[in-house]
Amino acid sequence: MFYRESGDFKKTYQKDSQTFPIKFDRWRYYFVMLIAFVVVPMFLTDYIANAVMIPFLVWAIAALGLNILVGYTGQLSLGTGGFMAVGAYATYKLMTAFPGMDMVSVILLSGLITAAVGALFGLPSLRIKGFYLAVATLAAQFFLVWLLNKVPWFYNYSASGQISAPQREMFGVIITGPHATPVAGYLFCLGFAVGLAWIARNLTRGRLGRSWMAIRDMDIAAEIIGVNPLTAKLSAFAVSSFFVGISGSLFFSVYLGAAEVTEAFGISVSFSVLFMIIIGGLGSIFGSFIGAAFMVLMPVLLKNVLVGAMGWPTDLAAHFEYIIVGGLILIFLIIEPHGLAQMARVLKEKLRLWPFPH
Amino acid sequence: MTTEKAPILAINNIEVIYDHVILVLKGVSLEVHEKGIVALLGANGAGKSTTIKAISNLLGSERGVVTKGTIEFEGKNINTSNPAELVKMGVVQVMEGRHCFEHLTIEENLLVGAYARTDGRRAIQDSLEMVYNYFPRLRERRKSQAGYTSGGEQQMCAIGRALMANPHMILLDEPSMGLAPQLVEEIFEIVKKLNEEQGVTFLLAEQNTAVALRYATYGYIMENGRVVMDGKASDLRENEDVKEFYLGVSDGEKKSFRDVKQYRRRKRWLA
Amino acid sequence: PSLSYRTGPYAAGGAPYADGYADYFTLLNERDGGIGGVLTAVPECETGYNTAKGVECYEATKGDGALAYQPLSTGITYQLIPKTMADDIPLMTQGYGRTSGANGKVFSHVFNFPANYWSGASRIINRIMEENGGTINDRNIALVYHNSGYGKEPIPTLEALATKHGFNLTLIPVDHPGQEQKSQWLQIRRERPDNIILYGWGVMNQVALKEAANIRYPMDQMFGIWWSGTENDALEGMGSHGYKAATFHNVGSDYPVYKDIQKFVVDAGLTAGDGSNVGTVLYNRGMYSAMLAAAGAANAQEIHGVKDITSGMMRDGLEALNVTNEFMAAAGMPKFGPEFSVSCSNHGGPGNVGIQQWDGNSREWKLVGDFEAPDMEVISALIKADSEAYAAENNITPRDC
Amino acid sequence: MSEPLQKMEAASKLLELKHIDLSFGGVKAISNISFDVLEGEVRAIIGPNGAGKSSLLNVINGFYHPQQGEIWFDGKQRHSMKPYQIAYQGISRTFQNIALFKGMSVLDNIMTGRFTHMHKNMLWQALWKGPAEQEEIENREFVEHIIDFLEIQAIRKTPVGRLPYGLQKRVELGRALAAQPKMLLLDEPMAGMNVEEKEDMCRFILDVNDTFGTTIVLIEHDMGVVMDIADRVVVLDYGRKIGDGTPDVVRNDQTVIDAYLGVSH
Amino acid sequence: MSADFLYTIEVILNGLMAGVMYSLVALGFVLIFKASGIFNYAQGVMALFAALTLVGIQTGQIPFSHLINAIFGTNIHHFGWQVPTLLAIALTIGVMVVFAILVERYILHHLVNQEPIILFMATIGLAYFMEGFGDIMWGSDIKTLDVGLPSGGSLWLEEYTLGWAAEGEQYYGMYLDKLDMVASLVAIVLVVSLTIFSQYTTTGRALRAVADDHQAALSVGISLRTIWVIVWSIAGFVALVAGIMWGAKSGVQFSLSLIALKALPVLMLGGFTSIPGAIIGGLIIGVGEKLFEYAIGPLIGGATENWFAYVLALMFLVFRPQGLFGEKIIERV
Ligand SMILES: Nc1ncnc2c1ncn2[C@@H]1O[C@H](COP(=O)(O)OP(=O)(O)OP(=O)(O)O)[C@@H](O)[C@H]1O
Ligand SMILES: Nc1ncnc2c1ncn2[C@@H]1O[C@H](COP(=O)(O)OP(=O)(O)OP(=O)(O)O)[C@@H](O)[C@H]1O
Ligand SMILES: [Mg+2]
Ligand SMILES: [Mg+2]
Repeated sequence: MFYRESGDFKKTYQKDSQTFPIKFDRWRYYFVMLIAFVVVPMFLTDYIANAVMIPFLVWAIAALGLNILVGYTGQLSLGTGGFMAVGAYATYKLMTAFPGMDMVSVILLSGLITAAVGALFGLPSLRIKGFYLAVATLAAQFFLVWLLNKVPWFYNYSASGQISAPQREMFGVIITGPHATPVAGYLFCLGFAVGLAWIARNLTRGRLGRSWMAIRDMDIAAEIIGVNPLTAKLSAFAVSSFFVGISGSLFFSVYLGAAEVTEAFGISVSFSVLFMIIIGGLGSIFGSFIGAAFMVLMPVLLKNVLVGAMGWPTDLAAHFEYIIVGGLILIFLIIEPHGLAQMARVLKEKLRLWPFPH
Repeated sequence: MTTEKAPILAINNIEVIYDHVILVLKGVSLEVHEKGIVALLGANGAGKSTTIKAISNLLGSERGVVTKGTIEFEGKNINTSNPAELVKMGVVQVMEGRHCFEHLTIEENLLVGAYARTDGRRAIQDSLEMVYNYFPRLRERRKSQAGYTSGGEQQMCAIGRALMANPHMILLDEPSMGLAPQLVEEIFEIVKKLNEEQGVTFLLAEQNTAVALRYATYGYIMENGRVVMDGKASDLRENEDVKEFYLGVSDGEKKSFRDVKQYRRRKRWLA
Repeated sequence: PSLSYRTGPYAAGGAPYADGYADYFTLLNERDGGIGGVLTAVPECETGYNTAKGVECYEATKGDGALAYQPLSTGITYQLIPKTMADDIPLMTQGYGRTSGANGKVFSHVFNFPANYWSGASRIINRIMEENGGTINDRNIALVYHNSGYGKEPIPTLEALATKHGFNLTLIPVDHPGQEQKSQWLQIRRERPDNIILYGWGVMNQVALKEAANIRYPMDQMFGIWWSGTENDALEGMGSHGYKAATFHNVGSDYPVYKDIQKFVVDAGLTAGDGSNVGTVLYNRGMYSAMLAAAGAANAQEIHGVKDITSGMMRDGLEALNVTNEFMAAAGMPKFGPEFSVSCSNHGGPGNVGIQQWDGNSREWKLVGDFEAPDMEVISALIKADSEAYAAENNITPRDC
Repeated sequence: MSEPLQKMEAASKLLELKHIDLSFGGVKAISNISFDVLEGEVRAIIGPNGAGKSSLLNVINGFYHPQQGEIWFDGKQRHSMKPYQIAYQGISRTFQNIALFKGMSVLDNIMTGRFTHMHKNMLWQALWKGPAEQEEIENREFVEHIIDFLEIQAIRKTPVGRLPYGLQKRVELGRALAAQPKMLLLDEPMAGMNVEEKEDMCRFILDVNDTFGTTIVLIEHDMGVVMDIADRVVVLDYGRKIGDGTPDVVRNDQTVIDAYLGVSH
Repeated sequence: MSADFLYTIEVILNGLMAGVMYSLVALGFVLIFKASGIFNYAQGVMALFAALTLVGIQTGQIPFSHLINAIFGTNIHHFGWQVPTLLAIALTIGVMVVFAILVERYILHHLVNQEPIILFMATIGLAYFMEGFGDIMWGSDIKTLDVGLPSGGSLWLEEYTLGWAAEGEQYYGMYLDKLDMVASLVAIVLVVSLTIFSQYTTTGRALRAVADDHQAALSVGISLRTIWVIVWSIAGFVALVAGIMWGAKSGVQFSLSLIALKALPVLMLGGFTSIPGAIIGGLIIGVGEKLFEYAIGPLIGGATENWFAYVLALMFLVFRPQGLFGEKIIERV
């Protein structure tokens, strides 16, 4: 009874296709935005920003990107780590080669470079499908990491192949480097996350998004309807890599500040982003965010509870963390295989029917 | 049919919900007597397939649950028996929409049908021979992967596979779908033959009402998750409403499909 | 705080180190009532050798008055260098991390004394020279390294040394995790390098030593860096007999401090781990690092004349550190490591490195070469170049000192 | 002269197949089949199971490539083309085993049918506001007409996976119609429907044929339907053509009766 | 014969052997994929867990000792007895069967008829769980596994081939590792018996049916429960074999679970559903990556094996998208 859609008639198609057709949802959305942009910065500490909020936003962007590829287009990919690395190294090269370039351009350019690389590695998807494709994308993952590790030009010939983000500012506010305030980094990432989510939403509700989903649900039928699989798949790879590249770029420049390709962008990164979208919900933008929140917050929370509050030895706590996260993944999947977003949807439907059970 | 004899299958006021929220069956009861052929009729989405899946307990794999009511087979409650147990008890389902094992050849498909049988290789071989005799087309295509056979061939394969289990009772979900007209007749002839010669009981969901009522002994008509009418097949056949809405005959004569533009039938009862 | 890793692919190496580190501070607290009367707390934070977790750990702990960080991972070190500099907290990386951090002018908060990857490499080359009558001209030396930032560190040094001494260097990378090294060892078997230098970590070490034994490579011609010279690595026992490794601290548990640890920590049931690691190489290393940190803290108390020091004071204390044999003896660890002193411009000390050798019979490491200075001439130049490049990239004006 | 025949004479050939051969490994699915489809007619293909009817549709819309034979569409000969290119030429179809996009709503499925009519590029779409939205709304209006026409307003936003079989078939027809094709290929559109629903489907098909002049090629096993609504019928058996002509002709052809019909309908 | 030629032969032979080692891991994947369409990410962790359990039982370790110590402040770790190898192996197999039953009961059972990616995800969750669980149960230190397997190069072969090289060339004889040879034998036995099992038995046919369509399999009376318990038990056994072989090579420690990554290209090249494919894929990958590293590696800086294995598999896939022996992907409308 709380959740009403009756009495909420749409008179134009424009209104009908808006993102939050129900008034209550729309207000809630404005409310969340208000909190994110105004309230959170007021209470941001170094720890919350660097251990929780910034990683959450960065991972959410990566999850959005991967969700476009896996959730919307059905092309299983495990190359996320490699593509993030491309974004990060592109950023490093751009930052050091053009010290004057502003950060937004640097990051967008890094995204574009990654998009090109992504489209290139998307080519096999025209022939290879399903898990075979997933394993094939590992080729991209390993090759890119090897390449970035092997060619010293990418890390400006430093001894160990580490890259560090120099300090850069925008409008007089320091954004990268150790002297950046948590609020600046947070708002910078938040801006990207919101903007990209908006773009993702636009792309997925229009013609292109439908062609992706058609390919996902039944590629043959899609082709017979007129969807060119080549453009659909490659555009998905490119857009997805664009997002992932930006995420890698922020990951390196704003979040970590330094990175080394074999450590920071290994295969485990690919898996954890995949986790996020499956737990959050494949083919759901909202799901990308809650998936990322889950995977970032859960370990931090567990750690703080087990070690901080209960005083367990760190190793026991860490092992239990694995057990609990693994167990939760299983429990969520069993309760709702389509992710947290679907769970929220079912809940909504129940709410709509409330107080009647059906 | 004598009412004293306990029915072999009795469904008592069941309710089915999919995905926690979608209520599909709203209290369905029906009975099937030993050696009967019972037809389950109704429009699209009436809940025929759901009823059948509730019996064979395949609902779980579609995130559906029976929330109310009981299902009894030979006097035993089978609400929670798993499908494998049911097949052992002799209840086999032919699923709607073919569901062949795509990567297996036709022959392998049929042999898998005999998985739960324990009466030896010979008997299975005999059944295989029987199925091939019913469907000569399958014999021709026995070495092809089922995924590459035509729609009708797959349908035959699915029915043949169920026969391989040598069942007591067969739940047939739309057996005639996609089959050529003379094959439809043949299938029902097979049903009749098995029923008469081997005493197999049938519950079949069918859209081809005319044929179904010709062969069935009893019929249930479902609308919107409820049983709205039931009766002996012969009675149903004569019922005016059934005639008009399910047999396409009104005022004693068949309408041409070309004329439907000017004329639309509308159901008179409310579901 | 000590950032440790007791999980993940390198857990077996991380745990004993963290134990040693923690146990030493426990000892100080139990036996001496802390440092200068102030109880120490060493919060441990699990990183799983993962850089992102390292940042989380750093942010989680830095607010609680952290005096110094022991990140225990080269990757995390790189991450924390700028952050610690901004937060004015010293970063202690004993025998790992960024080698050019030794340049205190640029890296004001990094302390990588007493030895680093480059001095290790140089010391190994020196040792090979010693064993071969002072000349290694035209000798073939192969570097088998973990294909990551850590493993690549010694390459510039070795290349510089190769030009200087005229030996031939072959580079043989092994990818993480390194369970399968057939190609690498077949290549070694074919080319028969006169010496092998091993920069490995985790499972890579065990497999490398095993494969070396399999192809019957003369073990005493093989040298590891200290991260390849632990009990875990020489698991095979006799197979690795004679294998040598560089080290910057002594081995064994024949020191007074161990009696105290037994008494105050182990017997009191206060060990960080299950106590089974006491006396192993990595435990010793952790304990040694802890001792240096404690020394720094004590120094700071002295310099600033306060008991409750800040991280900035801690830095000053470390910068004035002077570790002599007497000092070590007083700490119950006579001759446990090289003598060295730290200055404003030099955070690495002279980089003296010893050599230990595996005895397959008794299954233990033995020190067979004293803590000796590496070829500082070569290394200093490299350090200078690398740190200046960093300074340029990050707009850091080197301090005057 | 009956009405269909008049239509035939006036119209030109929209599609012509000449001597098509198609085989898979050892299986000959189609052998030497020629036939034509006139502009604006309802052409039915019938035949026993496995005769090669679906395969023939697959040839027409380019999913199978015949080993031999020529295909002429709209006055031009076709040389190996991809299915999506053929869609742009104005052929759309429905499938025997429903091939809807399971994860999408009814509306989105039908909107996907408009794919060939939408052209705004990725950048505009990313921005949404402006041209992309404009285009979306125009096409949405068209789709709403189809939804009204097929009487599926109520399920507009339902995910198609949840719909009963019959409605799915209807949505699939909607998706094919949305492309405004010159020629519509229907593979057993009425399988699994009862009389009432079949009547509905017939009505839609005939309406489309009448109002838009869409040419229709139809595979169906219900002889009642075929004989009533088709202008001409072609009969296949084991990949061969055994009959071709008006329903009346086919109905009384002895070979056809033997091979397929069994009894005269 | 020239030494170069002999070296090439040696690289090829060693590549074959390395490939066999990969295949041992890949086999477990294939079994489970074949029987349920599940891509079992946890296979690597299962190998680790099996090896840990074997060592633990063999050396009489007390399970969960670390946990017990932490809670009760005790200091226990070993029972103080040694279990004979064969008995320990048998007990470990028992543990793996119990594991299979638990997996079926608490996970798979609830995920019947779900999309492959969901099942895949579930196995990742399982892998996480077992990673933590295995460590807590047996501790995360490195353990040596000693079941009496030989190791080291074969001296006999080395001497026998020593004289083969042309006069005046440096040649040290052919090198083959004895452990690898044992592994090859074991692999052959495994592959043959598993092929027979899956190809010629009723259960084998049922496995393939289950992989195609869970629902239809249920409807013909195949008990998914039984099938899955059987298959996961066998996969557990294969994991144990792989764990023993790799554990003997590198000690039993966390990294053992990462060998899964070496099995993936093998899997993809051989086809996810083919048992012989796993072995042939292994051989091709083994030889391919070793030869590439031998011939091209030095030119481009080495450590190419990780990615080259994948690229090699990718090249095969472009021509056969289902792998060399995989079941053809059926595309029809
Ligand atoms: N998996 C499912 N999830 C949600 N709803 C479902 C599911 N399966 C069926 N339904 C709904 O249940 C209702 C009954 O479906 P069912 O398949 O039983 O109908 P039917 O009588 O067999 O129809 P048809 O003649 O088309 O086969 C339909 O409205 C359908 O939308
Ligand atoms: N891709 C393919 N590979 C192998 N055989 C095929 C393939 N497609 C069709 N066939 C075979 O060609 C024959 C004709 O198939 P088709 O699907 O065209 O039959 P149909 O006339 O549509 O029959 P139905 O009425 O049963 O749908 C069948 O025997 C089928 O097995
Ligand atoms: Mg149905
Ligand atoms: Mg067909």
